[in-house]
Amino acid sequence: MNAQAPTDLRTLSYAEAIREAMAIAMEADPTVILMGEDIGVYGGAFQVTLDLIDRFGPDRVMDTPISELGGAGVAVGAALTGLKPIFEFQFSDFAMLAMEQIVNQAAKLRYMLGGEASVPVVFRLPAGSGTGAAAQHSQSIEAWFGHVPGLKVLQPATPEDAKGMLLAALADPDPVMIFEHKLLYKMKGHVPAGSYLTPIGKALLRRAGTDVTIVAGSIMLHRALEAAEKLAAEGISAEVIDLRSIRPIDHETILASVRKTGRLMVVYEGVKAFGVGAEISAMVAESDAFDYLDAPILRLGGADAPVPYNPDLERASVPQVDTIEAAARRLVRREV
Amino acid sequence: MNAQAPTDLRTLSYAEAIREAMAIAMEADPTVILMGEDIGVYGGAFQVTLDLIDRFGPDRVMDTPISELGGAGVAVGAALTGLKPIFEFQFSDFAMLAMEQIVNQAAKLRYMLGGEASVPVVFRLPAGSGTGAAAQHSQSIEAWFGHVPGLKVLQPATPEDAKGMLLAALADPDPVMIFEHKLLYKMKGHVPAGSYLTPIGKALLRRAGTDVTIVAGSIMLHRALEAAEKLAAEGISAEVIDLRSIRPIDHETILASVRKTGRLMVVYEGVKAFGVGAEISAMVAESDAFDYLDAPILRLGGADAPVPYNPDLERASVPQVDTIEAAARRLVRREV
Amino acid sequence: MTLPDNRPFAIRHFAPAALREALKKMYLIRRFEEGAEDSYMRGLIHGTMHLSIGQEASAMATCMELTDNDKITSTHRGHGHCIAKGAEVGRMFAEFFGKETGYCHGRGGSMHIADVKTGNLGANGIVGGGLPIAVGAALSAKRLGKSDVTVCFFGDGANNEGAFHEALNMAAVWKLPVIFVCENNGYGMSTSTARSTAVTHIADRAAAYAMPGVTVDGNDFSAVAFAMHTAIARARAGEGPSLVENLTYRWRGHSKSDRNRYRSKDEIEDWMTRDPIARFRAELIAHGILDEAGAEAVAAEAIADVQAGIEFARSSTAPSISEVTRYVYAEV
Amino acid sequence: MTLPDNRPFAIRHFAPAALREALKKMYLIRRFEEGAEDSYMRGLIHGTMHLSIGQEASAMATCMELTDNDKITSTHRGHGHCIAKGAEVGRMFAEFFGKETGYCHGRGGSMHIADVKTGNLGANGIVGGGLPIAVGAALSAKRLGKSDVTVCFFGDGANNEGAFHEALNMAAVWKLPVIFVCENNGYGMSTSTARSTAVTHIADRAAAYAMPGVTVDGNDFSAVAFAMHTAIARARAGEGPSLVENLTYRWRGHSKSDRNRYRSKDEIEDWMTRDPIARFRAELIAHGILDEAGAEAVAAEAIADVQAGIEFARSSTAPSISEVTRYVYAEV
Ligand SMILES: Cc1ncc(C[n+]2csc(CCOP(=O)(O)OP(=O)(O)O)c2C)c(N)n1
Ligand SMILES: Cc1ncc(C[n+]2csc(CCOP(=O)(O)OP(=O)(O)O)c2C)c(N)n1
Ligand SMILES: [Mg+2]
Ligand SMILES: [Mg+2]
Repeated sequence: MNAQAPTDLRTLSYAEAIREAMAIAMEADPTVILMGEDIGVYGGAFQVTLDLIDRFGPDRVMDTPISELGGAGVAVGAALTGLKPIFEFQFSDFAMLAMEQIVNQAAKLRYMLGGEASVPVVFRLPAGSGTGAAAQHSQSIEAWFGHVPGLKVLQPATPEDAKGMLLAALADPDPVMIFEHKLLYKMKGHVPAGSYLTPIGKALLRRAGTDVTIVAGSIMLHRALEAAEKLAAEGISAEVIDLRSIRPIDHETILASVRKTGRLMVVYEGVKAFGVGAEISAMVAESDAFDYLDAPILRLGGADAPVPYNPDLERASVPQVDTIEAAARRLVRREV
Repeated sequence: MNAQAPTDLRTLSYAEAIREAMAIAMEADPTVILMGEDIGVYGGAFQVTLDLIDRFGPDRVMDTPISELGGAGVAVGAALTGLKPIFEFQFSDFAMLAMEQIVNQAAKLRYMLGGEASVPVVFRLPAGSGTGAAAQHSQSIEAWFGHVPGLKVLQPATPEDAKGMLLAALADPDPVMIFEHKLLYKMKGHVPAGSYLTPIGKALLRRAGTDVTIVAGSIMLHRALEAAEKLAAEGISAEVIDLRSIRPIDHETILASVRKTGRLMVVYEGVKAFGVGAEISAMVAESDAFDYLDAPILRLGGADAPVPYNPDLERASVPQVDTIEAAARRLVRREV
Repeated sequence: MTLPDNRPFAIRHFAPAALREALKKMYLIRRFEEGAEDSYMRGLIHGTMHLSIGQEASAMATCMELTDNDKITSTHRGHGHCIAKGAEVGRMFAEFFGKETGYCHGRGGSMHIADVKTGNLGANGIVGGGLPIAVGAALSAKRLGKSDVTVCFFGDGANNEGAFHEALNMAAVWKLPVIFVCENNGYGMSTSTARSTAVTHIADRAAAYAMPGVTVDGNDFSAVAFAMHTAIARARAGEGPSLVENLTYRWRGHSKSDRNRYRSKDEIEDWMTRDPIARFRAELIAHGILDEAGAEAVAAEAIADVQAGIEFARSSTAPSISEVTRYVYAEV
Repeated sequence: MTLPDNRPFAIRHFAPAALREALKKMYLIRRFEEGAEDSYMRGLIHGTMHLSIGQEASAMATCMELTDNDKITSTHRGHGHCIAKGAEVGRMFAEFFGKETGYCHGRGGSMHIADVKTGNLGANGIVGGGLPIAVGAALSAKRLGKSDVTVCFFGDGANNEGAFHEALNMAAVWKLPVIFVCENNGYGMSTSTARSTAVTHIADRAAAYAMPGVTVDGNDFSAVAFAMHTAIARARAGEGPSLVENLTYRWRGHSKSDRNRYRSKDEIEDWMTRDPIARFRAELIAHGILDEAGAEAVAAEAIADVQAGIEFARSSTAPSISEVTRYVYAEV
């Protein structure tokens, strides 16, 4: 992190970008606090909070006991009463212990109280496979939260977005969940200095193309872009959209692209069935863009299995550049 | 319940049918036990277990403390080691407290242990709205579990299926979740005597038609059938499929129908986005049936809101006969 | 040398007007619950309800020293807490009747009534749901440098939820100004504490969190008020949380669907002889705070308020069904 | 009149062959962990690992009296429990290396190693995940009329999970044959018990479940074995659960990513002087169970077993990627 460097040269890792966002918010607003397991001296399991405890002290960078339900609930209660907590689940898998506070309380309180309450809490959730940590530490469960009115659910793919989304989440009066991909933490990229907000609910065209629309978020964006590069070499022009937000989903950006290319493929790491691709596919299939479709809508999601330990099995259980490439090729050549 | 009555005359309520299934299983297999909150002398919040404690005693009809995570975990541990527990969540909403045991443990144990373990547990979950119990007691969260490999997820719509599915679930070596709709408990219908298994993973054509396929499960089946009846009067022939199983989904039955009618509508009570309809729509949109589609695929799901308390709002928040009818009409006349 | 004041704590400690007001609110609670029951019979209310008749001293005495800045979290059996903390019965009935004028604009109903202005963060449909939320509210007070306390109501049944354990532990480790008030009415739905809970008294569990725990007669206004006085002083002094267990009883079934097969008529009748309102009223009269006529006037006021409340609720308009998704997110 | 036998419990109670075997397994655990570390450096293992070096007496002494019919549930730091309960290090390494011959056929890895045949229901990646599962296993034993007990290993960090509370309460209410064994190594990852837990000793929480709770020196084989002997007897006699807390220490970091900023070098070195293996070995020699040469032979056997195990694992085949969805459901 180098706040002095000129804006256009600033390159940070995804983890650094998130940390910078937290630091900016904490400097600007004394009600912002961090909570989570081992986010203090340990610096977080993925070293995202790193040294923030040295800058802001243990009252604002709070190590919680290993109590996910209670911890999340404390964050909800604090958010209801004047604080803006950023709560880190050590792995997104552990949010399963806190579903009740996230879904029954945080997401519903404003509604149940007829608009008389606000729960401005941000949940950060390191997600995804690829670390050899097996079935209970590698899940991609973001689709569940897409099913929950009251929440906003984001998935940054770049350091720039990781920072801007966290700042946007903090500025939002409602609960926001940010799924960060573990394999992206070390990824470097340009990050503007200072404070800026990445709009919640907006997808982004990352690569223009004409033959097929590939919608992908988080780490799958990078694999899709790499696949698109390879496909270009064989004359297939793929348009790649960074999903960014799972709730709300940016219908317009996706539909506009589908109307243009006539072909849609959704790539995601979570289990294929009932995953992010199901919603996007269904959304397109029920829209007017349906009439523009020249081919079935293809979903490339995770295997119908828990994430396996063996590294080759693990790789095989989620979309990779080569499988994306092959699938796009089949779709464009209509061999589905 | 009248075991003496001739088979063709036997009519039981949905709750009685479930109770009969439990009694048959408990008579036949001493390892079957029931666990849940207030399932003993109280008879269960919806009076499903009713008098089973009198017949089988408190060791086999166990009232648990109000400890959903622990209770479900005890059922998982018992299932791992020789018992076959049927665990009742008092409301399916409370399963949110036990997601960790259901999803991280029960669903994954066989896989994580490389096939060396089996978790034959059955979770019963009273679900759905219509009782005026508001946002934390009225949810339809079954779609979440469709996203979880390792689980089987059922949704009986009739007393006959409610009994047959519970017996099939008990015969299954893997964890099965059965979502029972609270408003169906008092519904009466024909129920065969004795033991029989309703196959897991098979949808059922409940009404043949030619203009549009309506897929609906649980209480929505009945609303869809009623709507189909009305549509028939105006010359629209709707085919109605009872989904029955959310995991696995019976692709073949649905696709065969869509190939025939060229139009698909999915009706479900859960929140529309990321719900059961998303998966079914996407599954059809990526299949060869895509080419048979004459119109967009329509989803009619729950409102994008927690379930409200006010009864008129509550009704308005989930599909009703009239909204199903109207939607089917629009779809067939292609006014989507 | 003055003689020691041997009068009950509440009589010594609170001004007569406050005591009169407390009696009034206890009557209000009782009449509110009866009004709710009656409205249910008349079909004015759909859904379920959990009545707190018999537990009025616990609700009222617990809230005696709380200001509007102090917070409470409540439960499914929350009407009493809500009234004790200062809510208007008219808006409560309106919520119950699903009206736009209700505390939750008809979206929440009985299990979600809240009144953020008087510090009531809301009832909760999830047993134990309020426990960590209360700890969060206490954390806010501490971090924002306020002297507010949070009172967390919960039932004996809730004490077996993992949330109880996690919440009490964090409150203790962080020395937060929160008081956990267990209304032990002997049963979680049909399951007695003996069949659900490994210890006899919920307060026996306070030691596992190194916090003071005390069990009091929850139908004795003064006993509850004194336990709360001590716990609130401790919390405001920054010394951390406490657990107060009020032994009490619900006269009615758990909810409307209760067949009452798990407790005896004798047990219920025995508890009804220990009516917390009658006891408090007698105490006020015995110590000259009120006379019979004064007490009757208080009781009559409560009846009038409840009648007016029901009238207000009945005549209020219902939300428009076009607004079914309103309030899901902040309006922008 | 015979003189009282003042030798340590383990020496008095167990046959020399069993004690020798225990020492062997403690060495096996140590060498297994070192072998895992080494294999990680060589890139034979991907993913994370949680080593139990320094905690061998706790694992081994806890399992001394268990048969293959008795069950254990283990944790993320589970290699020691697994070996103590009877698993083969070859199949453990094979799992670690992701091979088809591994205990989980390469699907589970370090955090899920189980050996159902020796009664090990598995490590667990979820802190506290095994607590209710152990209670369920004990329920099975009771309902099926068996005298088997279940031992539930968990860490000090896990004691703040709601699952701990719910599990212990149910075990107590239902008087189940389960022993909760807390391996208190002072930290849950980086968070000391002082910063995470309201009481000093986890066993202080046993009272909240009306069960016996005892804190012992977890590096003293005999102390652990005696506490377990008492608890197992109680469980087999149908008297219900117990909580045993073994005070111990992990010499290594929490996992491979640990920068070790939360504990001092002094603290670590101090604990290393209390090596549970050296202590047990010295005790066996002092009481004539083994001589130096015999102890050396035991240590050498462990090295040989670990080497052979690594060899077995290396030469085993990996699962086929075509089988990525195998074992999700029972094969029919
Ligand atoms: C998590 C959860 N589990 C179960 C229920 C159903 N339920 C509602 S109230 C209740 C009993 C609660 O008992 P207690 O805490 O003692 O409160 P009381 O009803 O006695 O006031 C139960 C089981 C629920 N609402 N939430
Ligand atoms: C539910 C859950 N929360 C957090 C983690 C991450 N985690 C793994 S081990 C651990 C520390 C556990 O501490 P303790 O129980 O004392 O066991 P120890 O590591 O000291 O053996 C943490 C926080 C997890 N695996 N599961
Ligand atoms: Mg109670
Ligand atoms: Mg530890």
